[in-house]
Amino acid sequence: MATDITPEVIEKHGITPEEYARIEGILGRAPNLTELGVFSVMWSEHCSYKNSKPELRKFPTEGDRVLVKAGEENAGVIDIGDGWAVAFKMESHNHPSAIEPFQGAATGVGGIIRDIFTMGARPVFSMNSLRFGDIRGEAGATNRRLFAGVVSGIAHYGNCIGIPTIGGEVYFDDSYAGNPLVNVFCLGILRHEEIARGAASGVGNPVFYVGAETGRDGLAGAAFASRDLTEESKEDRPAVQVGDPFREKLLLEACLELLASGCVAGIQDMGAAGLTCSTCETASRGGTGVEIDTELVPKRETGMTPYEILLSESQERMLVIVKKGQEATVREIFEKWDLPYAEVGEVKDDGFMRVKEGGRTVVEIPAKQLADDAPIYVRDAAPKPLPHPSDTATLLENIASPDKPALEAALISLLSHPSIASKRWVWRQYDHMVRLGAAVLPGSDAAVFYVREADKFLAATTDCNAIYCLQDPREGAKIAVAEAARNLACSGAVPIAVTDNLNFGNPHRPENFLQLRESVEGLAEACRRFETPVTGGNVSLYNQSPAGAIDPTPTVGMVGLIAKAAHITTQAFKDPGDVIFLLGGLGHEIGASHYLLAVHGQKKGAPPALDYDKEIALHDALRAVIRMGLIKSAHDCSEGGLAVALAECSISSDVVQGAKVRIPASSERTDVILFNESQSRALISVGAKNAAAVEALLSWRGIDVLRLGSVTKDPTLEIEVAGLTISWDAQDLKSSWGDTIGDLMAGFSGN
Amino acid sequence: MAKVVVTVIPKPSVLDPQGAATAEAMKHSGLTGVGRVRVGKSIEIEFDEAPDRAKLEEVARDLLSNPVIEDYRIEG
Amino acid sequence: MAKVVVTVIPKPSVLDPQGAATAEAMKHSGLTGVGRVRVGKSIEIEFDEAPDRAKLEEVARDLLSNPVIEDYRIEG
Amino acid sequence: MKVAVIRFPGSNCDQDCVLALRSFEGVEADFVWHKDTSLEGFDAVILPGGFSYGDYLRCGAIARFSPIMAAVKTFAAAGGPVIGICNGFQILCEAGLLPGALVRNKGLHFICEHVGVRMERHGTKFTSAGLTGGILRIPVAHGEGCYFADEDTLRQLRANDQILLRYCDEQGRTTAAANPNGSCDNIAGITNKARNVFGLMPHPERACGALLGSTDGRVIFESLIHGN
Ligand SMILES: Nc1ncnc2c1ncn2[C@@H]1O[C@H](COP(=O)(O)OP(=O)(O)O)[C@@H](O)[C@H]1O
Ligand SMILES: [Mg+2]
Repeated sequence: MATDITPEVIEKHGITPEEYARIEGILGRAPNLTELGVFSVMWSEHCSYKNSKPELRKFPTEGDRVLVKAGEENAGVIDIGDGWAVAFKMESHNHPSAIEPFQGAATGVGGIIRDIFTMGARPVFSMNSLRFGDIRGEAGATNRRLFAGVVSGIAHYGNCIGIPTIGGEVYFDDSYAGNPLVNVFCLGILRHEEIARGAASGVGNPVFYVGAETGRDGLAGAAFASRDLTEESKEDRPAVQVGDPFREKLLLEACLELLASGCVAGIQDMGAAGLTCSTCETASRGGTGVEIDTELVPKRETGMTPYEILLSESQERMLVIVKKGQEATVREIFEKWDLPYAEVGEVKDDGFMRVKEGGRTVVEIPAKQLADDAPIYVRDAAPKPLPHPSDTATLLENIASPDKPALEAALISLLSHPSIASKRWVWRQYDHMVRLGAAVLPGSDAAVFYVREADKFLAATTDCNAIYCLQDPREGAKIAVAEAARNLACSGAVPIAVTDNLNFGNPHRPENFLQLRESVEGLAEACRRFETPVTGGNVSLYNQSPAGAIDPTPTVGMVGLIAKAAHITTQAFKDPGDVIFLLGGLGHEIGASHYLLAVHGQKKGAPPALDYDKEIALHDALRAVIRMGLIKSAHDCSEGGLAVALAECSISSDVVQGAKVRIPASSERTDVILFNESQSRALISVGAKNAAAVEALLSWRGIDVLRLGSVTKDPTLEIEVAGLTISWDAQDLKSSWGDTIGDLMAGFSGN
Repeated sequence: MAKVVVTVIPKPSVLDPQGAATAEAMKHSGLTGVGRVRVGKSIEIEFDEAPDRAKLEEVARDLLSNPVIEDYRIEG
Repeated sequence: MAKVVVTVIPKPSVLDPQGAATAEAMKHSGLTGVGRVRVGKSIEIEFDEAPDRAKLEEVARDLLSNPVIEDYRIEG
Repeated sequence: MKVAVIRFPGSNCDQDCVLALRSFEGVEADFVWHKDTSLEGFDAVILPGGFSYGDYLRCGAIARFSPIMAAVKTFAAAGGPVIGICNGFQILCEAGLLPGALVRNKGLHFICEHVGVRMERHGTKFTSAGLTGGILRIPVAHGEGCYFADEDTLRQLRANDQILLRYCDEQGRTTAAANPNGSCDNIAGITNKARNVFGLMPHPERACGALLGSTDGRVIFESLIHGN
């Protein structure tokens, strides 16, 4: 295509005049249109992190267990002992899901799974972290449609490929209306010696293309993901890709078989920016060059130009660099799995990414500069906003202290708030039992998965309270990490590493960039304190709907190890007569709480403050009593505070348990006592015979221990506080909590 | 009583794995000359009275199909 | 190049929850007079040459549809 | 006993079945690739769950044309025991080895959860180790598990005691509420007339170890292994 490179064309590619000058500098000439396209995707935020790299560098990435660091490869790799390792990562598919929820979410799952098996790991489980606008009422119809579509898209892809989806989170808030967040996590298992590299090593080695034929899918999707979501984006038709989980299943099995056969020199998935990204990244990592011929690429459509072929985002494709002489084995394996494949080029020594169409050279760019010399921008951050009030008096100024009926109603409103209500409607649609590893099913603090091949128990969770992050991004981010670690501790696990997904608005707006920076610094600091290096993740900026930027959402995915099956602990109360303890005190911080949001419709105040020493002491204490086999359940206090945590303990398993508790006198208002969200707190239940021992042990460890009462046969939750005795029928609580989402979603099948 | 059939079919440019799989299977069962196959939905709607055409058009576009990946046609 | 459309529709006796849900949704989006709705498949097949009719019948009956639950018709 | 676990492209419970089978004394379990054509030397065959050929067109519709299916038919015709689990059940129906069909769940959603199923013993190879009326807690995981057959077929199934598993509540009542997918007659599993081909939607292989919350699935494999 001899379109000449006008300023308009350059701008249409999202390339600034400065960037264009830089391109001419690198090439020593003007780029042709195809080359311009290649630069535009490689230098988009999605691929180059040009707006976030300086921030990402703040993350701790070192650690005794780290085998492959963040950024080195598609995903980090972490040692779990006995020669085994895990590769895991989180990725976002926010914008595609806004346009076509089912396929957008499905292809997101496909993408993260490829990132994992590209490392030579067998994917063993997935999780997902989702955000939508409010799904209630007339106004919620669009959000319900998006929610239903995203969930069935994730189910469709994950269930079909046979990788269990064992956990995740879903929050609803109107800041996400029209711009849902779809962050998907996948973890794979491998032997240390099985780590595969995405490098084009070995000059003269043939380069194979395998997987789905290339079509005009998602042209410029990477660029698309790096722009604001506007009304026009709905017209961005080509950006929608359709996933084929069946193909991916064949690709997954074939690639693992191929890697095991020892004939692979390098391997790289084709994610965003497809063929472009994979050729130039492998060349750049290998310090070599790669030459491919677009005429050899398997195609789904006729008349495709090199530009279209290079920028296509067709799914379920991989680039494999094969050790010369072993081509036959490769062909045999791909044919066994009925996969389209072709030898499309070879590794060169000249450092160029060179693309030919037949004989004619259409792209010739120094690979390293293309991959690594994207401009880096340090955007201006707005000056720090004034801190929000944190003192109870100011926050509750116009809120009368509730009487008994009001307190009864408040707990119901909290439990039936979609963000707190049971997510069974979601995880019931996910096959979470395939592969026979789900030792703790969805619905407890963390998912626990038994990796049979390695004989290891892994615990995993995703967390982020975006209201906290909105009110104070740094503190909110710290709490996201702390809560993840707390969830793992409650399950009996020791955290080993973190992946994160940074979801923010347009970074050109100083207030958004401030949120990004503050969040990253908060995450980084907390990850250092909890000794969980960041193994990788993803940045999604430009999450704006016409209504404005989303609440800042730095999602944390954390993985931990559980030493023995016997240590696996869940949140639900087990037996009548067991004694209930609250660890970490009654707390008092009501700012940014779900009580203010769900009951009084206010997002305001400073989030609770995190005290690392207190938090870490709690985790160590929890693990200690768990290892001693002294406790029967553990659950952390988060959204909705003590009262919601108590209710969840009694209703979150099939067998509903009652509880009778008495809260010691306190100077705080009853609503503050019941619903404050002060951090570093957990509820545990203990067999009567061990109660004294546990109490002594924990206090000796300096934990603030309160004996609240006991689990009861009679299915009633009874709380005595400040002279009031409030009681709820546990079955009623269970239905307000358990049926809310199903009822709201009645009639929405998602596909 | 009117009967209307809305056919929803994946856009030509959009990947249709189901269509591809079906084409393969048809070839294997010995049918020759099979080219491209696309699998879509056929939605048969009975109406008590003749439907409001404009409304029907709107429903076919916004509810029964997804304009981002599918085309539709209304018969009857 | 011939084009054939095979339409596969659930038998009246088979329950069609998707059809029922679709009917509901159509009513909610303000389309009046909607009666029974059934959702089936529309399979569009391109042939390089005119297909062997007998074989096509067979394929439509044994592969494209399942006689236990579905009826089919061939057009074009 | 030597059991063949067939691997279709898109099978994803194949490993799980082999794992479960190997947890039994004296059982050998091996994969058989769908492109193979012989079941020589096997005493039983399992068609595992998954999404064979992506479940495109209809669940099991394409898999039934796999080369191995001819061998499965011969094996079944000769009286060899064949079990189809979930997608395997769908394939057996599509292949005409079992009557009826499996259609989309009444609630339209994919469902993954433990359900109760009541076992009708009827002295078959697949339930002999259990008790008539015994209640098993076994997971289901399917989007198209609603069993359908016309009235005659259902009448015959009842008349010949071919219905081996029905969805039920804790008390063993086969109520509508206990029916997760709208199956006719709460049917969760059936055999052919000859009683050597068994199809079921629940996943017994997922209920063979305490770690996973239930061992109720073992009775089905025990029956298969120890015969009747
Ligand atoms: N938020 C983040 N924190 C740490 N590392 C990140 C983050 N975002 C991206 N990375 C790392 O940058 C590299 C490139 O990210 P990405 O483009 O998402 O990978 P891919 O090309 O596989 O999509 C990856 O190694 C990823 O882990
Ligand atoms: Mg990648």
